[in-house]
Amino acid sequence: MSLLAVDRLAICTADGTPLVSDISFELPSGGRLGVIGESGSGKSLTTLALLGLLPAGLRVSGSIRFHPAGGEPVQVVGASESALRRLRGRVATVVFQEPSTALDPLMRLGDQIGASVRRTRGLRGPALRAAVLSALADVGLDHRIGRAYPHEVSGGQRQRAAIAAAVACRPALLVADEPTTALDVTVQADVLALLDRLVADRGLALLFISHDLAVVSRIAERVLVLDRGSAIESGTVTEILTAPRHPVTRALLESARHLDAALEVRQP
Amino acid sequence: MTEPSTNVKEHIPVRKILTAVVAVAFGLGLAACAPDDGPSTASGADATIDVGSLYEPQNLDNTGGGGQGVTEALNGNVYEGLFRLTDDGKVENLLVSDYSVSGDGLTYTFTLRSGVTFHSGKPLTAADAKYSLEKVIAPDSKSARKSSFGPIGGITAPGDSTLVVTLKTRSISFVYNLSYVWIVNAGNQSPTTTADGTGPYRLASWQRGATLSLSRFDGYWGTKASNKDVVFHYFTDASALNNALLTDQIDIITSEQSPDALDQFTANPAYRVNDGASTTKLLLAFNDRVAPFDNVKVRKAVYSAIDRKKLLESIWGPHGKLIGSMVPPSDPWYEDLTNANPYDIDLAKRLLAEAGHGGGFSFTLDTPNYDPHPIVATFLKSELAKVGITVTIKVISADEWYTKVFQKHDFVATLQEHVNDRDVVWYGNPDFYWGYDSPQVTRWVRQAEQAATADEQTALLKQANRQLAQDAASVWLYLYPQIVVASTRVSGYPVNGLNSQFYVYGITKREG
Amino acid sequence: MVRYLVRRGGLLVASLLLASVALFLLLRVLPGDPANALLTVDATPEQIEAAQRQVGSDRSLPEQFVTWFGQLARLDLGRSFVSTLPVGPEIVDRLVVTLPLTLFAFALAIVIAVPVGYLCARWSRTWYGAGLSALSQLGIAVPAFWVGMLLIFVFALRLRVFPSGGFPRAGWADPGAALTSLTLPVLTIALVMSASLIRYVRSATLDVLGSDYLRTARALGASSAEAMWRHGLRNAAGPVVSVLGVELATTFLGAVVVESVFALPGLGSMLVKGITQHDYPVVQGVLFVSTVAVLVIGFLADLAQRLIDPRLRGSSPGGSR
Amino acid sequence: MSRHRRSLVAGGILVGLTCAAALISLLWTPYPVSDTSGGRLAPVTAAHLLGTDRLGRDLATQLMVGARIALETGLGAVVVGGTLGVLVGIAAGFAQRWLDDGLAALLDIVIAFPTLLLAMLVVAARGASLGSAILALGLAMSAVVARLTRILVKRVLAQDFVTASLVSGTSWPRVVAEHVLPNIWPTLAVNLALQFGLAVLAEASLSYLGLGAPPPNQSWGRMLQEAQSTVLVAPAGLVAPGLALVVLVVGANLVADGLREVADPLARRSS
Repeated sequence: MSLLAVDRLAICTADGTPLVSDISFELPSGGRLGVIGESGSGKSLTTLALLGLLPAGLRVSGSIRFHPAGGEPVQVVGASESALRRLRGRVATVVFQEPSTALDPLMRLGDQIGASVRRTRGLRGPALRAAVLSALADVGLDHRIGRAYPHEVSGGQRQRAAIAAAVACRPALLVADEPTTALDVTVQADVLALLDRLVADRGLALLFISHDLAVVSRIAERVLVLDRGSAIESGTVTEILTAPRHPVTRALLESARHLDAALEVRQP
Repeated sequence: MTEPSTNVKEHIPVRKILTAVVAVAFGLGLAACAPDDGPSTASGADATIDVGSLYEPQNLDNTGGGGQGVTEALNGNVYEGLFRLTDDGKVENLLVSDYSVSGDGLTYTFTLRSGVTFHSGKPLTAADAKYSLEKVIAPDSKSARKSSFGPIGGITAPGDSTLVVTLKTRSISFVYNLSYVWIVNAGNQSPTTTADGTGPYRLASWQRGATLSLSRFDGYWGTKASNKDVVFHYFTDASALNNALLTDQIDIITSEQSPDALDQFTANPAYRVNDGASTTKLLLAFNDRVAPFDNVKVRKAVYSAIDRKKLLESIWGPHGKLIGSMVPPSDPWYEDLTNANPYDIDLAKRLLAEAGHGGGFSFTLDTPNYDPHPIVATFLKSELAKVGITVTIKVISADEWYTKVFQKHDFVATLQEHVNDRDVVWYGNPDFYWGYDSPQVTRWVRQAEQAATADEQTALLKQANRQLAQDAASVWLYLYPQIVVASTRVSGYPVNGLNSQFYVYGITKREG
Repeated sequence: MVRYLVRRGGLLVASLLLASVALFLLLRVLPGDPANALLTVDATPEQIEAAQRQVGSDRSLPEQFVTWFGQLARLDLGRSFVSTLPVGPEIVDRLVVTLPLTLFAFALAIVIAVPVGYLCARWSRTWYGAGLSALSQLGIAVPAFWVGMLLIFVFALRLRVFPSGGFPRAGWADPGAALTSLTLPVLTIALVMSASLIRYVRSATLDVLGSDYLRTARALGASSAEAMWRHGLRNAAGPVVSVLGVELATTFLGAVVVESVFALPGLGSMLVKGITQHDYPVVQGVLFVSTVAVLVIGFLADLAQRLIDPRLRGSSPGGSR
Repeated sequence: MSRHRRSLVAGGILVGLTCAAALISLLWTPYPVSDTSGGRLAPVTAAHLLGTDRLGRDLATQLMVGARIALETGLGAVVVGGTLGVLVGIAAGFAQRWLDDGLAALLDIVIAFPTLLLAMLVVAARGASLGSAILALGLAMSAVVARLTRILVKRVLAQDFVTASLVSGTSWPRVVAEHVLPNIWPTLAVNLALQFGLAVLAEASLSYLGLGAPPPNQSWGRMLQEAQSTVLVAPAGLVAPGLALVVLVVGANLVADGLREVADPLARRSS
């Protein structure tokens, strides 16, 4: 039984303009799926739909089913807010693209991590403090960073803190929505490595969203290619890299190669 | 699984807001239930009378710039003079028991009433009277009456109860003028903020901008006041004042200045509108020195071109009175001169033609920016247009008026109100702002003041008055009404309010 | 923080000095002779001279300024030309009315504006939300004195629930009566003021509702109410607090017209009277006290913002605005 | 029809109503302005749609004439305040260091004082007249406009292409004409439309206090002040001028909203 099964997912605006149509995929426990597409391909909307976080006014149809180990299956489409709340954090969490806005600018990083741990794991007092410290340590941050505000630390540290907050909830699935796009190239690799390690260590499933095929190919096992709201191709990383069938996929592959080439020039 | 803690947190903001809303609502509700600060329910001798007025004292010293308000609140109530001007205009002894005048009319000997004490407990002596009179004529005195005491030559207090005043020239109005002089405690160091008089009330408190309260003085030498407390409530806006009476916050308005509001009181049986005698005249004052108003015919033409009756009715409805000269009916030398310059457009046109202005002319009217002048100017503009005269209305502030018109005489015509009684004598002063210069009138006015008898004075001033009307020295548009509006619960209040005084000691209040 | 306080305090004092000089000069530049306010139509030439001596219009400007500033340094605001009474105590007397009026109105405006503004934002996509917004925006287009007149007409003249104006003789010694007399004025100011506040609250709430951190919190399992309470409120408070400072200052002086409608013996009516009578010490005194209030309020609003927002604590005062 | 279009059209209609009344009043009014034939405080009838005032003048006529005063004040103040404010704002925008800091602090202090207060001082200095009111409101407005302009100018100047053209020696008047003004006018227009409404309200308050345009100019604020004392006898006088004010100001605000969304669709959310 898959942890997450998405079937014929479609999203449209209130007046019926389709934004995403007919997307289906499955993700087993511990599996790693990369979702790739240009901006406007619908990948971010899909991410938000998974956790029922779409803005009001958008209509969703199809099926999104979570089946966590040892729990009841949950149908996200049409679910009540309280059912979704039980799902978010405990079953699946998200790391967003822009760490400078995704974190509350007025709250210390440790407190933000603490808030989600407290909420999802019910910890209090010294246990909570210990959990926050270990979460920081897990992402390679000094414990003093917990006392800092987001604007006081670097972009990479912010993203690590965001990852810490997400992973400290002990979910079964981590959704990473372009987690490295906003970062410096040098930091990107570190954060990617961190994600890779965390997911492996804890046996998390990973849904990795990106426009960058090169990045996706490093961390994912399977790839789903989106274009203008529809899934156009899917397969293992090797399949996609070696035998892309769709012209859009080929274009993505081209641009990734260019980038790689450029990177290699810069990092001898 | 739901965590109860999460739910509790969700409700905190709502609960906080609710608490705040309830607290505010409760506060307002409490306020709504609280008793009004309006007229107290006590009646008879324990009553508090709430008086509404537009004239707050500037300070409490009538020789130190206290203004009209301090006369209204304190004159006769807290302070008393040697003489009293009654509400019907008679002069009677107050703090003097008797007085005598020498044969040449130059020495006045006053005997003070015995057993009179100030509110502070100090007995009244002639030294206080001397001090009080000197205060009025002192160099820094701001008393409006200062100039009328010009003839005083010397003041002495030969005994505790005897005051002697010698004059340089005869002054027939001397005793009358003394009714405006407050006898104050010579020992009071701060007369601008405290009051120590001999009247039926002592000053209880003065909250600037809001109220001035009087309390009955139990050690009063004469008949005790018929009520316990009187509170003057001050307003800067006539509508707010009227609303206060309509909502029972006050019992009585000393002087109604909003003609439009009268309808809502006359129509309501709970209020009485009292028409009293007034001394306030509205003038279209020409600058008689300069063309075209140095020409009598032009002045008379303008006078005849204005329908004063319609003007008065538009502004005051059935109230107020037309006058034909500077003298109001309450002055002893009053004569009805309203027909000296009748409303007659043809006459006006004829006079203009004779004066060489057959084709009309135009002039600028300096109009003070406060009521009723702007609206009167608007009216005059449309009236004079009918005889070919174009009026340019120039609105000026009171400040400009004093500098430009009053001091520099830099104007052609202006509007102004003159509030005092017996002020026709200003036409005897050629240097006054309107520049009326008739040697004859000047002589009559001087002779009148030095007359031996009141009859002689009256005859002379009547003569002067007729001459003024004939010369149309100014256009006397109308006499303001003096309107006291009161709740029918109260009675015994003065209705004439001569010279802004307002005796409150006779006011009583019914229950209910 | 200490350095900030010292710098900001210095700025405050400098502004005050500047404002006091400006005030003095501004008033002296006005044409007209304050002595005229002391005259009646019966004034003699001798009295006119005496009046000019009393108000000091016969002395040179620097002389007048030195006198005034010397007094000011001793916290003495001088004496009114017209009444000859000291200005300071009268201002204190009148603050007793104006201060509660301002603060109550301010508090009520917040109590109205925060929930309404929040709901306007929350319901921004619905017809009733749009209706609520439109209705509240009507408040911006309504003159305060008209609202006051209508309230008087309905609640004082017709229903007779509240007095039409004035302030009780006993003042705050009779809190019931004092509160009653302030109810309609407070309501008038609060209604008008809340209209503009609602705009700010709505816009701040919309910003917060659309923010990424709120979405993050929800993605990590927070209910929308919890996310709003824990993150939204604080973040929305920052911009609103800075506006509140300006609004409070505006209300403090903007009460002029409302005080006039309700015949309240406040600072506003004192100022109007002072201006019409050219009573410079009164105008100077009131404006000086108001300037102090405005600057102090601005300082407090700044301070509050810094306490709310750690990002501001590093920067210098007056910078990055 | 999109939302901003609706705001613009609705606002245009409301402001247009007032303009129409003002324009028509130049050619025709129900009665001559100073015609006092109506009788004192006549009730609302077909002959006098809003009744008459105490001098017997037709209130509907005065309302139309009042529209003229309101528009004159509002537009006059916007012209004065806009010109002065933009000039000062551009100067401050180009100024550096202490001059900029000083100007910014000064503007903040001026803005902290309510428009009405500044206006009262100007009126005290110049005497009550329509000109004084326009000048006073314009001056008060100019500080607000100047602050906004300063911020907008700084924002434009910070952009690379502007820096580039400054570095390459373009004179600053040309930079203002070519880059600054075209970039800032949409936001300024929105603000001026809002300021127009505020000026109309402030003029009404001034007139109410007796510090506005003197008679025979019949401003709405003055009509309200006069109606206050006859409210129990003739309530129409209290309602009509107030509603007229609301119509004009709501109209101006709607126009501003519409302009904002036309000029800057991205700002739609944070209106």
